[in-house]
Amino acid sequence: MEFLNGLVFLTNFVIVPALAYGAQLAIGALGVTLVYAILRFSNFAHGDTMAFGTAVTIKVTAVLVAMGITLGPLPTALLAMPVGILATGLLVLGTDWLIYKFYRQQKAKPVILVIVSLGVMFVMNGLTRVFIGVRDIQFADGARFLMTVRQFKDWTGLDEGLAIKTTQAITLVTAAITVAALFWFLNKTRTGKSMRAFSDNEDLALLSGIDPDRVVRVTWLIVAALATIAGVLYGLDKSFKAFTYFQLLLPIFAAAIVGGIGNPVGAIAGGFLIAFAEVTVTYPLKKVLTYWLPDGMGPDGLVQLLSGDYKFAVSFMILLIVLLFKPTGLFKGQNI
Amino acid sequence: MTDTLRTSLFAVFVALLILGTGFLDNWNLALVILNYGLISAIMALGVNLQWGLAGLFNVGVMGFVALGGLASVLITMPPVTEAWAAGGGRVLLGLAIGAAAIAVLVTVYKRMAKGRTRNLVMIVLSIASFFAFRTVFDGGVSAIESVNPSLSGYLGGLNFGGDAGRDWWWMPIIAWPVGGLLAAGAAWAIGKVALGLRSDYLAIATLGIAEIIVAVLKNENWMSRGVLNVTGLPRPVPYETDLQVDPAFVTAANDLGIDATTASTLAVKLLYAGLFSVFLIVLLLLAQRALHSPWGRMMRAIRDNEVAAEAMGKDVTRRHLQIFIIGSAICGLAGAMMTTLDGQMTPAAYQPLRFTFLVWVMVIVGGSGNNIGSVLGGMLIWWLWVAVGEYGPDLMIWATSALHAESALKASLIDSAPQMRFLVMGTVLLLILRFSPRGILPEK
Amino acid sequence: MTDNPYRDDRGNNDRSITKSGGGVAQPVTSGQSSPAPGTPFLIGDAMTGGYGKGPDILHSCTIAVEPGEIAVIVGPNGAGKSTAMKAMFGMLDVRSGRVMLDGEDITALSPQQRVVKGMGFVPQTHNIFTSMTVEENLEMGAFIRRDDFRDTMAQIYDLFPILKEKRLQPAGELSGGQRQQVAVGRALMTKPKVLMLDEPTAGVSPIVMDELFDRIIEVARTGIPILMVEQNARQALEIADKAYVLVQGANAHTGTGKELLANPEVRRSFLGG
Amino acid sequence: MIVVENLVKTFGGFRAVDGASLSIAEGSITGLIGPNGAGKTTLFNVIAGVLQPTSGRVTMQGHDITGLAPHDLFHRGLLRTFQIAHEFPSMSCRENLMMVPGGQSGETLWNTWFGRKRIADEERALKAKADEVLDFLTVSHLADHKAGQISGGQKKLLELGRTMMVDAKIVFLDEVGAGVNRTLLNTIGDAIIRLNKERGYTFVVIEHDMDFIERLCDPVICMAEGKVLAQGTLAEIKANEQVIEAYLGTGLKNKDQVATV
Amino acid sequence: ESHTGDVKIGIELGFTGPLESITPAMAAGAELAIAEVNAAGTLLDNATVTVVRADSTCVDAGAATAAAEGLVTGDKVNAIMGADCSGVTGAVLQNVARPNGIVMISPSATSPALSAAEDDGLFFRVAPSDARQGEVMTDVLVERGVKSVAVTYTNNDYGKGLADAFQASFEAAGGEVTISAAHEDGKGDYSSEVAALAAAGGEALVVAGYTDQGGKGVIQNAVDTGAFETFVLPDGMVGQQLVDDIGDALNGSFGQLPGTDSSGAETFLAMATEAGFDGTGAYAPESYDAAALIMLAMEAAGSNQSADFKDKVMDVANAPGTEIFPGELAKAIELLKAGEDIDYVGATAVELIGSGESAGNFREIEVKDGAIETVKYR
Ligand SMILES: Nc1ncnc2c1ncn2[C@@H]1O[C@H](COP(=O)(O)OP(=O)(O)OP(=O)(O)O)[C@@H](O)[C@H]1O
Ligand SMILES: Nc1ncnc2c1ncn2[C@@H]1O[C@H](COP(=O)(O)OP(=O)(O)OP(=O)(O)O)[C@@H](O)[C@H]1O
Ligand SMILES: [Mg+2]
Ligand SMILES: [Mg+2]
Repeated sequence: MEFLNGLVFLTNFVIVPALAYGAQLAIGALGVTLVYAILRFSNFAHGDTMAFGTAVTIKVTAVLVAMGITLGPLPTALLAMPVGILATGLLVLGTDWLIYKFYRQQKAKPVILVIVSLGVMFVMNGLTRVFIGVRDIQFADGARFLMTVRQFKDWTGLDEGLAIKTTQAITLVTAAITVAALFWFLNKTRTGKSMRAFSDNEDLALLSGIDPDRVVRVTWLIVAALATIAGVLYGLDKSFKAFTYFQLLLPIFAAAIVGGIGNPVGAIAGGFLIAFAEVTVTYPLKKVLTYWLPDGMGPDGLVQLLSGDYKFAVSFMILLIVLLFKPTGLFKGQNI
Repeated sequence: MTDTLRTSLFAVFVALLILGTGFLDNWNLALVILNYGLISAIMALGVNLQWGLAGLFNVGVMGFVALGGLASVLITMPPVTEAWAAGGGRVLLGLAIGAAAIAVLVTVYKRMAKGRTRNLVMIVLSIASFFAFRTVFDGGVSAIESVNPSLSGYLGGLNFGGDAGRDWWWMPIIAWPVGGLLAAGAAWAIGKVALGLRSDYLAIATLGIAEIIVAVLKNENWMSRGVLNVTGLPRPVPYETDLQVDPAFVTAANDLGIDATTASTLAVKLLYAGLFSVFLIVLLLLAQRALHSPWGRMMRAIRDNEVAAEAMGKDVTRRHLQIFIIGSAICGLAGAMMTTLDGQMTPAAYQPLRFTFLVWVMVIVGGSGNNIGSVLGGMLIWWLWVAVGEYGPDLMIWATSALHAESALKASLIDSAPQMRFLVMGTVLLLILRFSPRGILPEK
Repeated sequence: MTDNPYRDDRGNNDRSITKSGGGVAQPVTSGQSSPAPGTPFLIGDAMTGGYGKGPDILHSCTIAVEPGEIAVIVGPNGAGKSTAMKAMFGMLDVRSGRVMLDGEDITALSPQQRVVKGMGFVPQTHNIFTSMTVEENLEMGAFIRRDDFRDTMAQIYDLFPILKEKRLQPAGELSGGQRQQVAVGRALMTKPKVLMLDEPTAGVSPIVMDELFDRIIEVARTGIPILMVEQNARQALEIADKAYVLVQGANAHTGTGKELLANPEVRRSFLGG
Repeated sequence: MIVVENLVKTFGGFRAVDGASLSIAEGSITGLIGPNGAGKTTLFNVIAGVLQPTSGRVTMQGHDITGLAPHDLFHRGLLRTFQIAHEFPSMSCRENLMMVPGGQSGETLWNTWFGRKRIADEERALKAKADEVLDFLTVSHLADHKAGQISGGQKKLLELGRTMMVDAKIVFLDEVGAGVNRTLLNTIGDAIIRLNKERGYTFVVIEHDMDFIERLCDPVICMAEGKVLAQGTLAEIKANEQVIEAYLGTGLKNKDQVATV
Repeated sequence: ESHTGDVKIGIELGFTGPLESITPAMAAGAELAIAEVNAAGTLLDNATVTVVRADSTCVDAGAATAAAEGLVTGDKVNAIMGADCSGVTGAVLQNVARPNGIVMISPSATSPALSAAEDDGLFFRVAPSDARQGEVMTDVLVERGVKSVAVTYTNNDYGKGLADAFQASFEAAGGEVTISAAHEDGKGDYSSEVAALAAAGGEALVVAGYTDQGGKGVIQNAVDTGAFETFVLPDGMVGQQLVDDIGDALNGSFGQLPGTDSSGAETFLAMATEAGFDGTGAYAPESYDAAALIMLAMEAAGSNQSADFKDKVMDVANAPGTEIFPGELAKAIELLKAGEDIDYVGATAVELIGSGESAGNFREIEVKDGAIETVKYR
């Protein structure tokens, strides 16, 4: 009983949130990794691409809700998401046509592209804010919980409760589907393989009859979809704010890198690693230990590995430690 | 267009921007821009040495700048004697224990044979020393932090000049190179560990280290008051308010036909500008000489192809470390200057966007690999950064003047004018890179 | 240090360090082809051009090959042999002159359109996908093919048995000669109507070189024209039906392989005595 | 000069060099041949410190040099070229050569600031030397070209040129000939012989061109599958059944078809 | 130089950066006061007040200084309403306002260090001091019988200052603070913070943050996971938007914010609603008051020059005199013109003490049925 209580407590506060957060980071990191793997630069505009996709989805959701169309217990935003993906797809394709294409033709160094993406980030950032404002927006509707703390307690009779939010469940399911689809696409389809070839050696891809424009187009569309999905899931689970999405860039990059940038498996592993690191390293074990240890032996202090002040720094420390022992990330980076 | 012509044109253009701000708007603003511009230029120079010359992708500029800021506090603030008495010794002892522990750990790691015993010993030792360190250190820290927490609660600095350190007005100028040294020390430690990483990994590692440095500055209150900020840092130049009541100055100003207030603000800024320029010019000179020498050639070779450079007898690791330290030291120097100019240390101000990415933009737009280019790029981009915030809203009002006065669109557009800083900044950046993808002054 | 001496770009595989800016080949962007009857099967006719905005490398250089023929280009280093090949493949703008394939003017076609038209090319350098496995490299060679290419692949494995052994290894980890075999294999996978090889035998061992030449002869005799740059000129000229000597971007000598082999001046200046 | 004992280098499970033992006599020009993938380049890389050996030992003039860093070996007089050219693409060809000599006083920051006179003198000498090498390689017109923008063969020449910039004790040449025009290759061969005779350089040459090997090398070592298969004069090697089967082959089978036109 | 003529007020807030989501309402609050005075048209010699906005970015001292320089030496404003974050406020004060002798009134900078800063009598603020609020919050908790709390604060000088002050006072009163953990604003995910807070436990969670920043994120997460049921909300956290966003779960939570037993706050709310912005937004009422104080002090001094009216700010803010509430600025101007004293109360019960900071009368609130209700005044 005591043991179960401790376990439930841990699950409720550590495992479930970290899983959901990890999945959101992972999908974000997949987008970054894909751009890196195929177009060869670290895309700083990714956070703002996510913000844009989410913003469009929010607007469409509002329209749908106003028209009385909802998804019942599921958030209406899921219904609006395809529109968001489409709009984001158009945006990134437009951006590519207007901006990135030129540098590709010039065979510019990637660092130039990185800085260009910084410029794109500024612009998208501004656009999104002008478009939807800087405020905090909550757009999750439908049933909030799959299971609330109270329900769980009544159901099991335990002292501790376990809550599972609808959005958390949706996040995990969507993430699984997205990742599986992406993998199948990259490794099994002709287009997917041609994308990898393009990323490896552009000139030679040309000589093999691969149409570079098509590869780039497809890449951007997938990236737009990943960005929107990640953004919407994140926004549903928490809330939407332009600034937050920009800030998300750091953990997303950390996830992509720690897993091995350019490697989709790595992006996923990295997402979960960063999420779990954030939650666990500063987690005080006091209460769990009180449950698990024999009576009277529970600790007085918080039993925290590191004080919460350093939470943010800690996830980077994990990153550094991983890089020290695996200098190219958990899964050897760079190629798909 | 020859290189020299291009360089001169660019220099003249940047000068015109600043002078134009002075003539068309006001000189105080122009000089503020100039001063921060000079500091940005120094940072850009540091980054250019690392990236443009050696191909080191350091995205941790912010951390070194912050360390420079810390040095400014530690050197220029007067010491807090009560705090020293309360826990200074204990904190120092704690730090000594920490340092000793690391030394012991490193020795053990080097001496013992690989294997499970070593791992075990390492783990036990680290846990033990961690606890020893925390026990001693934490006690000292809480003693210090409880000394008048809302106003001090930290150890203060080393400025024994009277009047809150103002009598030793020259301390800040000493603090700047010390900021460089502090950053250099950190760079040495970081470089030892991280320079083996591939470029993107080095990038994220340095980014992370910078975040860690800032986190430390935010949370170690005993050192620099953390998020509570240290204000009122002494300056190397006179105070405007003092000048305004100095009869000699007032007469001099009146003779020039400027009112004393304006004259004082301008004078102070000019003095700063002079000081910063001296540092910038000396650094630029040294950097130029280094670049156009066998040393610069060796660095470029290493950047071009590490394996081949190594086979040609160049010690790539050592050289990387060397330039990493030098570049970081320059960033630290600039950081110390900036803190002095701000007059306060605000750890929350250290945001990667401002202190890392903006500096990178400066380098790339100016022309990576070209010292003069990155210096001028620093001034240009800083001018833009300010100008867009300054003139953006006016532009927006002007742009929307055609719209109906009451229209909601107009109102919302004007409201979002500050966001235009990002939009315009981005657009300008994209335009510059579009028409000169290798920067305004490309590496020759 | 990276563990892989071949990957000299700091393992970064990005263009940041090693690929310098400027002077890059600008591929032709897609245009239309037009009929050009009465010309050889493949001909680069009076081509003049260079890299980016740089000076002309080729000066009115003409290279042609007919079905069933092996044409070999030889010449000193830097003569423009590779440049001529790239020009014929649309990897670089031809400023004047034209390229014709099977009675069509293809000067304006992009490289991938030329691939579709049946041209196969093995460049001199950067001629494999280093991060992809050997097998995937071959698959990419067959990218434009919609039919079943498994037997072609089997043929290539027959020709280069080592590749079969290393099938699942990233091509970047192969030895220099093995990489060269992958590169040739990739081009053969296209089932091209015309095959262009830039120094296919550089770095391959004598036994493989013989195999390769044998195979090239075989392929040519099935009617596929082969255009080849070779520094191993003596052997190449022996099997060549037609040979060009390029010097400084211009045709210096043209003739059958035997003729050039017999020409003392050519021997002394370009074939090493 | 160099003794390699039982050297093993594995990649994952694959033994690229599999217990090779050989010794290279001082003052010789040793040829190293063997089928593609025999492990020749890997052997070079291990000796030159680019790769760490899995096991085994390398000594140079009696000193253990196993696992030393390449830059260390350079200063001990061991130079090498790369099979796949490793030029410095953004530097001019002349600079590619001028950067080679070690211990230039201008490589110290202090001197770049305050020892300008000395540097200038050194540079002048270096430049003359570099131009001489470029001239020898018949590429003096490329002196100011960026090395990234020269032809494949020219890059190989530059690769060779670098070894001529300093006084080496032993030079490892990894297929300098591949992609180099044969007339020029002959000149290069002459130069190697001259350096060997006049300055006493020891050479180890990987090459697939038997004519070149024949002209230069004695002895010749043949590797296969990571091991030393045979060693001796070229004539002996050429007669070795195993070598013929694994490496030399018996010539074109389709010879008959060549004459068709 | 003329001592009359038109009036320019600079509003310098972080329109971009971490506080960008609350600054629009703050600016709107200040502009509401200015519009009110302009509508009356009686300030000084029938002067019109114009507004110049500038971006403090909240964090970048360099940009904030440059922006202030633009306001003061470029636009020649007569006073600055701002800045928002303590860090940039200090920089602007020292680098621009003091050298040029310009009055600054900050609506939200709470750092105690600013009290000690040399300001030549130019700097004021209407936000309460952290120390005072810590005591009030302790009183509230003690009265409600809460013995142990967990504390989370936004990691800046406001949050840290308040959390420290509170902890000291609460522990002195015999309460237990199980954990005092910082959270960073501008992140979306606060599960790790809540995990730590929950593990430490406590009867209630004190959240020293901002309504739509990390503070909200923490509460949302704590509600979802059932970590805490009662939340203690200091001034930065009291806002209707928060109550609406979190929903029923916030019922029963309580807190305090500056205010007296006056109708000021409600009046301001109504005015804000009419003007079309959220009057409960953090520091929006303070911004109204800051701007009003600037103008009233000018009227009292009969001059728009900082050097003249800086000494009048305390006079108009404090008793004796007729109490002035939001919406009564025109009346206040009349009274001042008539030579009478006023005591500006405004939306947040302004009472300036010491070197010009809010004395800190507090209003205790509780969330009931989705509305913020006043419990009593302290
Ligand atoms: N990094 C690596 N990872 C895995 N296998 C490798 C790696 N490098 C080389 N190999 C393998 O080791 C073997 C020896 O390669 P090496 O380059 O030494 O051959 P070589 O004798 O130089 O051949 P060539 O004449 O073709 O240059 C090859 O089979 C190659 O596939
Ligand atoms: N990317 C490039 N940019 C600019 N110039 C180039 C580039 N590549 C080659 N060149 C120049 O073009 C000329 C011809 O080069 P090309 O590669 O065609 O020679 P090649 O005949 O193939 O020589 P090799 O036998 O050495 O391969 C050379 O002088 C070289 O300097
Ligand atoms: Mg060539
Ligand atoms: Mg080899």
